[in-house]
Amino acid sequence: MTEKRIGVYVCNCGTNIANVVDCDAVAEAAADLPGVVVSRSYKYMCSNPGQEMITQDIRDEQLERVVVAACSPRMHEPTFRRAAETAGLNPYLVQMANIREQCSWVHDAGEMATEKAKDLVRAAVYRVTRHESLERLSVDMCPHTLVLGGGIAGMSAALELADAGKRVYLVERTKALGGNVARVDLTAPYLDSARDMMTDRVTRVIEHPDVSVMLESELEKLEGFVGNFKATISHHSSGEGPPIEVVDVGSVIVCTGYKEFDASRVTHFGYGKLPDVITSFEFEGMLKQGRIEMKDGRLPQYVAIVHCVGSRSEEFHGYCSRVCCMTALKYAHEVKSALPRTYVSDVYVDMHAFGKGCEDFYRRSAEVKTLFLMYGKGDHPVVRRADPGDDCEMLITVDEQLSGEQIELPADLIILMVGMEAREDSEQVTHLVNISQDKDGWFIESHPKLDPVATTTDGVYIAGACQAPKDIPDSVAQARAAAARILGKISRGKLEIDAMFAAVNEDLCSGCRVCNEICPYSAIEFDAETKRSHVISALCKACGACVATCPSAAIEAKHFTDEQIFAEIAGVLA
Amino acid sequence: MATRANPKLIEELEPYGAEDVMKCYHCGNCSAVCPFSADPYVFPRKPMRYLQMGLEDKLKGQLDPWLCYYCGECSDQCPRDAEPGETMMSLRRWLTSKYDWTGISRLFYQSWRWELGAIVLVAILTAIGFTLFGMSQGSLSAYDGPNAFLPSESVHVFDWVLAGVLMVFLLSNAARMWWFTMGRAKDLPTTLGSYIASLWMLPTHFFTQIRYSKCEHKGPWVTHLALMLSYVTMLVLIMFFLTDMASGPAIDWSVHVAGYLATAGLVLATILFLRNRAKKSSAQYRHSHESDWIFLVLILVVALTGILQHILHRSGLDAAANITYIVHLSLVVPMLALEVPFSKWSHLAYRPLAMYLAQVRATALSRARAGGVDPARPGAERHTQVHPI
Amino acid sequence: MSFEPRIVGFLCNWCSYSGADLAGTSRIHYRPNVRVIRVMCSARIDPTFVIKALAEGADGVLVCGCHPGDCHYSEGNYKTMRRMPLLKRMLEDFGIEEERVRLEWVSASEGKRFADIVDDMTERLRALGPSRVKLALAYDAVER
Amino acid sequence: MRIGVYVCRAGDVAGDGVNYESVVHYAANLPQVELVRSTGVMPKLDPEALADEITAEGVDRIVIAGDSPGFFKPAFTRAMVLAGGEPDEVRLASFREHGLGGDPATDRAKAILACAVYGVPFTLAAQPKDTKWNSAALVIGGGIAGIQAALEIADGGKRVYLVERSGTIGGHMAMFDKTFPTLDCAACILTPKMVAVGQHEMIDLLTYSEVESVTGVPGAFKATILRHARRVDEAACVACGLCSDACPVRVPSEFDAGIAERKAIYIPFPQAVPNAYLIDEASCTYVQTNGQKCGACKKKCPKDCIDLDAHGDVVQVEVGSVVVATGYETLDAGRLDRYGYGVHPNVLTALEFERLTNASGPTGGRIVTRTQQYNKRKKADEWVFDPDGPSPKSVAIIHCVGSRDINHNAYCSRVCCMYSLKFAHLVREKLPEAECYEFYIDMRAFGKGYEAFFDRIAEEGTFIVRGRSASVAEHDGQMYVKGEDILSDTLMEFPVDMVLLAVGLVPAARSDELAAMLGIPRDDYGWFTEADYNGDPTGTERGGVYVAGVCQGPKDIPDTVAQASAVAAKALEGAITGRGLQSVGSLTLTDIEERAKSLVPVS
Repeated sequence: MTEKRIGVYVCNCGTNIANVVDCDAVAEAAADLPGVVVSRSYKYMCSNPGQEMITQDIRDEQLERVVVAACSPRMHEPTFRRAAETAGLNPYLVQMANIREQCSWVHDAGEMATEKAKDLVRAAVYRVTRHESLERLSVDMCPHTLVLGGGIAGMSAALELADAGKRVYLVERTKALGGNVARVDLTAPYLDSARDMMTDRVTRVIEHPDVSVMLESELEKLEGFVGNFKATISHHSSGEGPPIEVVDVGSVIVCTGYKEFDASRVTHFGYGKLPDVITSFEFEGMLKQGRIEMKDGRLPQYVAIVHCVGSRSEEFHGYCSRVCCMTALKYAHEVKSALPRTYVSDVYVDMHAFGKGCEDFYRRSAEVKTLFLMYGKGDHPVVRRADPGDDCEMLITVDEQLSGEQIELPADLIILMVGMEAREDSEQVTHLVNISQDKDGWFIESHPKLDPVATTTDGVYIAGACQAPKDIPDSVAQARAAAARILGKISRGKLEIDAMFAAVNEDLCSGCRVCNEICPYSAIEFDAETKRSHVISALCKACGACVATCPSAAIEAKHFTDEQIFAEIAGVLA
Repeated sequence: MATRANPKLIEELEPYGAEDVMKCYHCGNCSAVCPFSADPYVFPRKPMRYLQMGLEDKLKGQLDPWLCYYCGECSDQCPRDAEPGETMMSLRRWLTSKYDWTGISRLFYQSWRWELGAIVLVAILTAIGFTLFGMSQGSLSAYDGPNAFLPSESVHVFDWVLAGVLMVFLLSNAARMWWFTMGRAKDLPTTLGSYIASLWMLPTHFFTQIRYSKCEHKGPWVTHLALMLSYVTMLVLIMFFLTDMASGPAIDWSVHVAGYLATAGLVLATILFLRNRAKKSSAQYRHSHESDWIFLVLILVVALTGILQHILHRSGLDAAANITYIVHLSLVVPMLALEVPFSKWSHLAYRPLAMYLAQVRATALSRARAGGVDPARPGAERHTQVHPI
Repeated sequence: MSFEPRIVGFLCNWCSYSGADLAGTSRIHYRPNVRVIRVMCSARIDPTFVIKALAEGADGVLVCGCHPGDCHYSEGNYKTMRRMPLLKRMLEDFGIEEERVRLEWVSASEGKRFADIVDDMTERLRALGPSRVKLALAYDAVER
Repeated sequence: MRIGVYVCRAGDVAGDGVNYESVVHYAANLPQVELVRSTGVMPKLDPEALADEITAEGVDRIVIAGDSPGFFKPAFTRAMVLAGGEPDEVRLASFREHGLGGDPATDRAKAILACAVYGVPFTLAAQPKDTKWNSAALVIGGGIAGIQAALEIADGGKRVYLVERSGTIGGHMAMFDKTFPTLDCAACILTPKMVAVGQHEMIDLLTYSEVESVTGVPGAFKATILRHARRVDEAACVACGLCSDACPVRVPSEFDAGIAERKAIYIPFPQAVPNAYLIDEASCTYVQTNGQKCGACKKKCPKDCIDLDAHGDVVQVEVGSVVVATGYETLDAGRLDRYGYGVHPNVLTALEFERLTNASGPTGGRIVTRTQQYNKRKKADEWVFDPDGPSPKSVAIIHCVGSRDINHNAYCSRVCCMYSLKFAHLVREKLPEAECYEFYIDMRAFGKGYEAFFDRIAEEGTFIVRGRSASVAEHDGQMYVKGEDILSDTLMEFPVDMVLLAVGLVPAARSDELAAMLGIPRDDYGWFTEADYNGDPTGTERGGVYVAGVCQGPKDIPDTVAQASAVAAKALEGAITGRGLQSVGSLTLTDIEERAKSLVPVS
């Protein structure tokens, strides 16, 4: 195998690497490796000058291969590939050695760390020598989108895309659009009408020529890949239309939302046992009906609102459900408005009034004389029946933190602010659209800060409360963000697919079809004529399972060939 | 044992001036900036918390409100305009009405009409009483001498009787204050020794109000002290030197000079206070309860009529002097009879007493803590098992 | 100077490699004896890789993949789970201590776990002493 | 149907430009309106009394109009039910929700009222006509929000003009060390995006520039952009730094939040994009003396790319959409004298600490206290961060500095709790011996993974004290933080060597001018007002102008990025279809009335 002209670039990452690894020594060592014609150490390879250094060398030194020893390839591989590309070098002829996350940041300064860095660089050099130029595939981008869930997030996303003239299939499991927001009367902190917003959205969605609303429907199967999905949707509604429908879509937005925490799982509030202990959603019902009453029809003299039911607790959910505090304050206002002579108390842990206008709202509810009692995180108030002679129905015992007293709070009506939790069908969704869940069941975004709406599966996005608890504005923003991603792709018409995929060498293929079975994406077809298998590149996700399985070593994983990996092994151990 | 919250109490307190306390979200800033707040008396936040939750007994048992001189630092820095200073003030009013077993104080604080009405009534009765008495004694045209309209000896006797009655009220209320704050607290290991050891605080704080000087701005302290000293001087003159005061027409400098100084002090101080309250010049003057106005105005007019009557007497206009004297007395009597035990005046007595008791209690607490138990920290009995339904 | 074992680690791109990266971003220190080779999925790890590594003089080989059920490619790690025991049995017949080859599940959020595994494995191998595989295996046995 | 209209104002909305009398009169003349009542500001409503009135008037739909009528709805709903009416028939006409003070204010109010009377959501009736749309977009502000928005739009193949006031994009995020709660380094996340912006063929990056004016209508805006004289050729400069070495002038570095110095010719930070130096004319001797003195840098420049006499120029661009992402500034801690910022050398603001603890900061990331040193140049003692200086033995972090305080910022700044916890982690990680205190009021750990982060910090041994400490004092060389430890019910004085002030966020300088220029309203605190709090959090009163990130209200990075992408959707819509909606202001009262009459909403 002929020797290639290789450039090695060792990044100091400011002091992140240089403090632990002797970068200059690494660069010098690399200089002596076969084929290496340039070897440099620099403060920030990722910076513009760093990248220019590389592109300059590629041109001046006619480099055929580039090795960058820096941070994790998950961080900057795209950056350096782009740099190589600008200098006319095929991006796949660049290899990174991860000497930061997996070396300088995890080892103490000294010989060992520097030696390890040298080994990793050597491995990269051996490997890159055996790299081949690869071409990205470009496939068509279907301009249609599948939106799962007809709540506020789903409808916002749908309208965003449809207004751009792109077809949307909006699949909703229930009989009606609206989701959880439709169960709400007013929204915090300005007490705007949720009903008006819903009417507006639902009307526009239903009347929009580019939105196909599919009620009482479910996604059964999602095949294909970004830009070219086939979605199988089943309609449960008895009546018009076929029970099963298959639509072509380029992208999928998952907006399946949340379900409220089941208050009966908590014993010490007496929910289900005491008639006048109700959940926030039950109270919304009362508000809509204009009847804030006790079960026996009397008006409550004392209303108590208990925060963090099922949230911020070790027993149930560790996380904060983000919207309950403001909703609770909203209830305080609403009770005071409907029943001016009623006393309202909020039993809370920390008042999460962080949103725009929320702190003002909090102050305002204090001004209308709401009594706030604070209990400790990890502790919980206890509800019991009041004794005969008390002027209330129930008593809430709280270890009140701000006074250090153990307080008995009178209550006639108790509202439990139930938190949000992942829907029980969300695991099923993850398998359908191939995304993952965190330990709480929320869908995982591809990056919490840089890509809060994308997922690890191209073309599948998440928006709204299915990613984590969220209020309406944040859900709408996410929904639009997802729409933006998709519009971006659509407006470019075509999509580039990574060139890393498997390929069958049909001369070696014995047609045993083991690979057909093994491929999780059924990307390998068996050709009855030639008695050989072949890979549908666009479907291949490059896991390489088939490569390792093929008894006759007939399959090659591009960019992860046996030869390349053997070279890498030899490199780290040489 | 859990304490029952009473969301209704705040409504009872509002007439006393506690209108903003519910705004407090307990950042703790006030207690930390207060120059008087120190272990074991951390306020204003803690009393405000008790008030928000309506823990009446806790509040009644508190000396903290009396340890506050209302310099206004807390209110100025409050992030939510919860007016901690004014809340302390309101609590003092409320406590005064709680100490008072007759219930009169409560009426006065809850409605200025009651207070004003009572003052007018007592004034009229006094006027009538003294006029009739005067007629029975001598002639209106004679101020002193054998035919005097109101012989100072008899007025003196009246003064002493009145003083006696007021003392009974004041002392019985003070006794209730002691009972609420100290007597009831069984777990408090107070000793007679500590009561005696701290006794010196009563006169000291009464006469110097030295704690007040810890405020950043000294002005209010000086004025307040001047007013109080003038008042006391006047009280002493009347209780012990009334005859010399009334004698004349020649000016007897040995006593009158004190009288002039006291009068000047009273007039200037009250005018200054009235001006500040009118202009709402700083935090402690921003909110004025009706009782504040009544008290100041009353003192002012008493001083003015007093000095007027004095001048008239010196200038030989006996009849006019006598009439003015009647007016003066009919203002003095309600001022003493109503303000001293039932209204704002009483803080003159309660505050030094509170500081004294606070000292005794603090000594007791430190002893208790040394012994491991801590009655000051209600936390002591927290975490008692509560049984779910 | 004590014996410093050399470990080759094959990590799947989605879980274990991110986990190793996380150990870095969280600055969780561990022994510098491991050399990581990234593959897209643990299912890509051909038994010959392991043999090659041992043959090239590695004292141990660490194979890490997503936890069962978490595989980015849905069931790649199950294949690995079946493959590795077979390989180990074979290697034992070659007289290679089974501790030298280790299969672990490390998720993207388990930086600490990865660090602990490396430390533990390093110490075990140190105790075990250098590998004699080079002699035990004919080099070209695995060359293709 | 008999309709009753009640005009109830929830707040004192003087100056909103709405003529309420005229609105009341208008209401009286709407079809089916039988009863109109004006209850004034903050009325104390008695549902029973209202019920009697409703029964008496036989009203079967109630419309509550006002700035925030929702505050009264429950009273009316109950009254309606008591009167035997339909609770659903209580409708809201919220002037604030739909652009209180929109132009013309009174007509807007009337239109909103009319829609409610007709039982049609205003947003549905007030759909502006669509118009031709220029596919290019102008993004104002080069922080993470601006960067994200620009990339989203440009990746859609549309032209973007990204205007940034300073010499580089990156904004505040570039200054940060780590980001909560994942603790990944900010630079690692941001630099790739910055580089991408610099390299993107669809993005025209205009740094060191400011928008002077924006004219035109949605879909066809003309923007005039003033490009300040950088005095260094952006393209030619290779950032070798020789010029800077030669420059004799030293001024506080903005990027290092003033805790380190830069030269008059400088590069904001090593990874700056564009990666070129620039001259700060305010401090440059040559510029200040009109070329009389200095000019050292020019002589040193090997590529001869410095033009000290260069002048700024003005460029005009035509765009369809404008994205406002101007971000924030931090509150001037000097305004709260009780914390002694500027008096005690070791009282730092959040940004100063970010730089101090940052590996690329002046101490290479070592957390040290300021020490007094003799400065030969200035011939005076000064307090400096010496990389080898002493580490603090105890650090206090004070939350809500100027936030949640009606004397300063009445609002919550949303990020301080979390970045304070992050600081605590960094302190404990770098100085395991040091004690660390957090003084807070409410621990607002609301986001994904935040609560877990909070728990982790607590486990790491940081003392988390409930109670915003009141003051920082110094006696005989030792700083003390005085505060009430509310949960343990005691006053405390903590001796500390370093105090970190979690200063709140305030709108960026000259937001007012920008708002006036673009015709978008701002709230009481100066943040740009979105078109509709829930329904349209990124749109504005002025169609075609969108807001993203903190300039709309404090928010953390994930929420900012989401918003930034969201605005891109709007811009792309116009760009793809070539058409978009005009502003609501383009509709007359009659337009809206007509549409409202004809509409039949689904619900």
